[in-house]
Amino acid sequence: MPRRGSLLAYGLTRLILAFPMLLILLTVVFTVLRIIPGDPIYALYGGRAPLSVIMALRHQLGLDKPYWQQYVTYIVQIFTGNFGVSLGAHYGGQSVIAVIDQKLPATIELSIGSMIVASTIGISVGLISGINRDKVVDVVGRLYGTTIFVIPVFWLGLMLQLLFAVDLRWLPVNSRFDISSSPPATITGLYTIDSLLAGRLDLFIIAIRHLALPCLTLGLVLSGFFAKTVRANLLRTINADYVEAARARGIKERTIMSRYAFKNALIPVITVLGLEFAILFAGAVLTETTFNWDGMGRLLIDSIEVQDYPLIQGTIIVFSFIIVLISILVDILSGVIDPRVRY
Amino acid sequence: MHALDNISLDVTSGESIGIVGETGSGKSTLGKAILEILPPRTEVKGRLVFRGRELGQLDNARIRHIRGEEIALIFQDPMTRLNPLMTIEDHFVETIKAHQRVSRQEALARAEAALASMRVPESRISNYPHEFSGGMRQRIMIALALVLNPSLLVADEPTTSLDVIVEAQILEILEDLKRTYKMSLLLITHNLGIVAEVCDRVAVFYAGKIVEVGTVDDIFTRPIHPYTRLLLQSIIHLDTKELHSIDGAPPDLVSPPTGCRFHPRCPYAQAVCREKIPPLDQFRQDQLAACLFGKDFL
Amino acid sequence: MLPMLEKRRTLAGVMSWIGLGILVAFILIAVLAPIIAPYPAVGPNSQFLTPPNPLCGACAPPSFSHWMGTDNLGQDVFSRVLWGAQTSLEVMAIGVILALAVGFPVGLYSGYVGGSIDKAILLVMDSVYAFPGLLLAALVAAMLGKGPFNIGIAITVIYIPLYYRVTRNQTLSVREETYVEAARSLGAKPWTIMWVYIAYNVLITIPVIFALSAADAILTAAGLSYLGLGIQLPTPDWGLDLSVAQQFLTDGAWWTSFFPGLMIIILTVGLSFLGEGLNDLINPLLKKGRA
Amino acid sequence: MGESGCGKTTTGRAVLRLVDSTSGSIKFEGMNITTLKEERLRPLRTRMQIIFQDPHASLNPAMSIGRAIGHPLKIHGLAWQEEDVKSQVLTAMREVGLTPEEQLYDKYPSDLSGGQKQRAVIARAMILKPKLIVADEPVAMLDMSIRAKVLELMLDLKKKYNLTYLFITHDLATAKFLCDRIAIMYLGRIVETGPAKLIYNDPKHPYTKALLQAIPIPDPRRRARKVLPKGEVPDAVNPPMGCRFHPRCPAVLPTCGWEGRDFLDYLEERRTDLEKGKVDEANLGPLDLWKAKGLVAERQCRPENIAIITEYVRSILNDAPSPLSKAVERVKNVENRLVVQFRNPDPLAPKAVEGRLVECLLY
Repeated sequence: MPRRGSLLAYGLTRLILAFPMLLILLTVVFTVLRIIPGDPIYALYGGRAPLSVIMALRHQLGLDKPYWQQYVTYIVQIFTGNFGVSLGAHYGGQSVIAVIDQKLPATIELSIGSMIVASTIGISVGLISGINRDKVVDVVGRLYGTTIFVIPVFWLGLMLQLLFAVDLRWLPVNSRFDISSSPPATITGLYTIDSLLAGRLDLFIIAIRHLALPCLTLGLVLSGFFAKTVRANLLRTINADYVEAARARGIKERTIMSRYAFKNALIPVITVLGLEFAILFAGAVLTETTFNWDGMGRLLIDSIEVQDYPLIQGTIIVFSFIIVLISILVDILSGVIDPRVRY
Repeated sequence: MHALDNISLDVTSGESIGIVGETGSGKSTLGKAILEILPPRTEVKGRLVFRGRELGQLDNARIRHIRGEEIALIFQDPMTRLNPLMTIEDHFVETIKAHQRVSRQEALARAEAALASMRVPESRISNYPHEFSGGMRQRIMIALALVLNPSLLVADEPTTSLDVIVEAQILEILEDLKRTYKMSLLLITHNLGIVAEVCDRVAVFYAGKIVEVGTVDDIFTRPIHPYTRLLLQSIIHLDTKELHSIDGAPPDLVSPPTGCRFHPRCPYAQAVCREKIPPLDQFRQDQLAACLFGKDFL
Repeated sequence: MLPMLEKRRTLAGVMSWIGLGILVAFILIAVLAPIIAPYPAVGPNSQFLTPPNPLCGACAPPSFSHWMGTDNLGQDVFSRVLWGAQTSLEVMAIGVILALAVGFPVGLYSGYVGGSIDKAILLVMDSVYAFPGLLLAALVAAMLGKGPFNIGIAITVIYIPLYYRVTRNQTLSVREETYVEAARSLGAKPWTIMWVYIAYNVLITIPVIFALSAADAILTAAGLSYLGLGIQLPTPDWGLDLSVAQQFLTDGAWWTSFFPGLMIIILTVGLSFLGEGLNDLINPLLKKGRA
Repeated sequence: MGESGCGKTTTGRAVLRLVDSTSGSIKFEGMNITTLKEERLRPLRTRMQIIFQDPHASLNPAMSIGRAIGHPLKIHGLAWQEEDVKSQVLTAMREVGLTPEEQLYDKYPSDLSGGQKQRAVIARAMILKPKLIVADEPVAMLDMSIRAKVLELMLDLKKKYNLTYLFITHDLATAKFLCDRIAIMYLGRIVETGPAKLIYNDPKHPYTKALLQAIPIPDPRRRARKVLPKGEVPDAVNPPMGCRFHPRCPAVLPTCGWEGRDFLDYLEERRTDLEKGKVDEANLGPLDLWKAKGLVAERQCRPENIAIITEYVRSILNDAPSPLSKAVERVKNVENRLVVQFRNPDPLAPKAVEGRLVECLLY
């Protein structure tokens, strides 16, 4: 007879299972950066710098050693928190970790804001669509979900910029903060939180106004995925056998909808949340470019442009860590909500 | 599609009546029609009179109160009928509170009593549905149906997904309920053996219509309608000496045959059976059949 | 597959037809671009120019001779947009077809043999799948260099895990079907079972994924170009043209960004209509088939 | 024959080596095939075939009926010419009554009715002229009215080709009608086996008795109160000790294999009685304090109340059904643990009883 599994044991298992995933991601990064085209220094500087410089750089980075040695050093360095020193034009000489530390809060702020927009709009559209199955509202909702999801995020960003910033002048065009005012003192690095911590409502409003367009852009695109998932799940739960059984027991229709249909429909949404974050980060890179947002995505693209190889590697690795962290959180969250998940 | 057509059935208090029919005969639609929980856009015509009140004329709030409180329904597959995210306790408390103003303690006490009467350990009330076996879940479903003391229990293939011994256990529970609580039972099944063991009267369904109604003794020993006869013959039971089957396949209900719906498969069919819809006539005391030639089969 | 679309005029059917129509139209545009484009894709067509716009070089708003206007170099936007279809479809086709060619057999094998081989492949694929595709493609593209073929390869990397997952999951469920066990009981060899009994029944779910991933591939390719990591000038490409046009947007030159974006949207919306429609049509068929 | 989860389907598949067995041996035509390599087994597959429960699922939806029936010939290289294959297929289709065969040849499984599909599956099995057919619930998915016809077909084929059937079913009535010998399975063991007539007329094993009694009889004049085993079939991964039926058996003895878990089940069962449950709860606290391992059930107690609890456990054991209470060797205290120790069960082996083999300590 099945008994209740322990949530703690489940959480620990997920944590242990996440380790190979991280290792694989790190290996993929290693493979792409060092094995595919020979090595990064050749790929990035080949023909553009004297051979002696290249050789010296190669030696400095340990690229003249056999792959397995490089791999071991690489893994050891990552887990000891040593991400190396930037070689590029912008941040040359700075520690990679320090650079990332500056940029990460911007991306986190953008991501959280976008997730809030996406889940609010997406879940609402999905629920409304699902309840009114095959009615006009539903068709509109479905078309919205399908269409918004495939609109290029940078194009949507440009159009929103054009409308709200250039034409209507309601919101700032780009960047994280007004040039005329100085951002709040760094505590978390998130301008909204920091300004609230500093008790400066005016700065908070500036930060929110700057966040609005990028978050709306990214959130809108992402909401399509939410809308589709929620609708599909709601259609399933609304017709579920246990809903019919609850109705036969004379449970109020409102209770049935909220406790049986909605709640159960939102469970699978949690499991696709990990995937949503992958899409979100890809979108963030584009959105940061469109809105000149000084975050991790911009950092990665800039590093690729100036061929700053330690910084490229560091950025990608931090993204890997975040992805793995999110996948653990998502698993644990669904374990907390859904008793069947704890095996 | 006409799942059911011209159904007329009386259930008296404390009686158990069996509804038998093959897959697709519309028998399950009946159970849901009684509780008015058919899918939206389903049209129900006719009168459902429950203890002198016509259900069709009641407003939604009244109907909701009748569901569960006066008429309870248990289903075929107990595995999918409980909300996987709610504990058994939540199911009970919610059901009781949907009908009566009682404290949570009072509701819990009733739930525990109902569970205990179904031999489910009350210590497991805070478990989730997936932590129970199939037979246990069906007991929980029955306990959940009984906790409000309904006067009519509609059981829609309650044992179909269960093994034969557990099936027998559940059937005994149903019989006990009928005896101790004087509850009426409407048992929907495709298994004639179950009807013979549990029910007082039987209605035989074919293609969305009742073809014969009578006491179990009459139906099983001296059936009138050819379909009932052939159906009884085609059962393979322990005393079966030779095999019988009914030619052809059950009709689809989108375009059922004209006249008597059984005529294409009936070995006794005459030309008139194709045109004339046979009424449900009384042939013996308490035995009605919808066959134009019913008299010949007496 | 298509005859069944005719039977019911459901939303799914209509969506599929619209999507298919759009896809065919874009393929025609790409193939016929040399004939139908009024101007060459590269090089200024400045003879029609009104006085040069001081803010955005040789750009001009839409007019009778330039339906979608001209860009900062005086190139005809309409022509570039038509030629751009070639680039997009080429990159998309390379990416998606290669991904299918790798992901499908690997998924089929992995799902069929199961065990630790399957678990290992799955873990690798899932890890890659969880990673933001665009970032991975950007990285690969930066390493491989920039040309339509290399961009196609970079995109393939993202979609191999997708095809692998879909194929593997479907293989897992088909493998449990009784007819596969029946084939084994008949004495069929694993190869026969995999390709005669399983492959086709897995393949019917692929068109949906094919259409949806094609839409996504177009977006990713455009994104790469937009970031300056994809196709390089002067090759006509929607994403690239958009990124160039972006700097003139605040000066009011909306047409140079609007039309390339519109093309991307029409094509991706078409593809995703096709995918969604097929999904709604194929899923019930699969379910009905099992019942 | 047995209930779901008793392992009857696995047995059928193991006989054909579709699943591997962990112990024991399988012999086919005198040859031990238990560990035979798949390549060596393949030629033998022409002589042993299987018919599955779900005819729809046993046919590849992407293969026409004709191709599906003829495919075994190609797999085994028995016929290569298309016309040759087709003529053999058409013959096989006529044989199983799948007519008009020319028209049905190019149809797909989804175009056929359930009965027709099962005939196609039978034809596919018969085309190799097998000696043994494992039939796994071949009519369970078919409508009542069609079952009889498929069973008749199977009987005809048996007579005509002198086939051997291993007929797997949960339906005692069908088994009785069709089979010469039957084996009753419970939770992975055969509990009784012998000639069908003998077993149906006079079942020996308590489980067989319970099964026969449980089937509903379509005759209202033969209603009777039944003595049913309690509970449900337990988890096969971790089956009960000794006779696997002992926790449910109405005729159980103290030596049948009682173990620690049974004591926990007994405690849990007492909680279904409102009064006893309340008293137990007050004296013993929650059930999950107890752990069962092999012959032992035990729990930690505080030193000050271990004596009272031990006394209470003894008293409820006296209240228990006698086989259970007699099976307890002793209730003792080890340090701060209260231990309920069961006796070792008697060894269990199939015994010849009145013309059949029964695995039960009653005999």
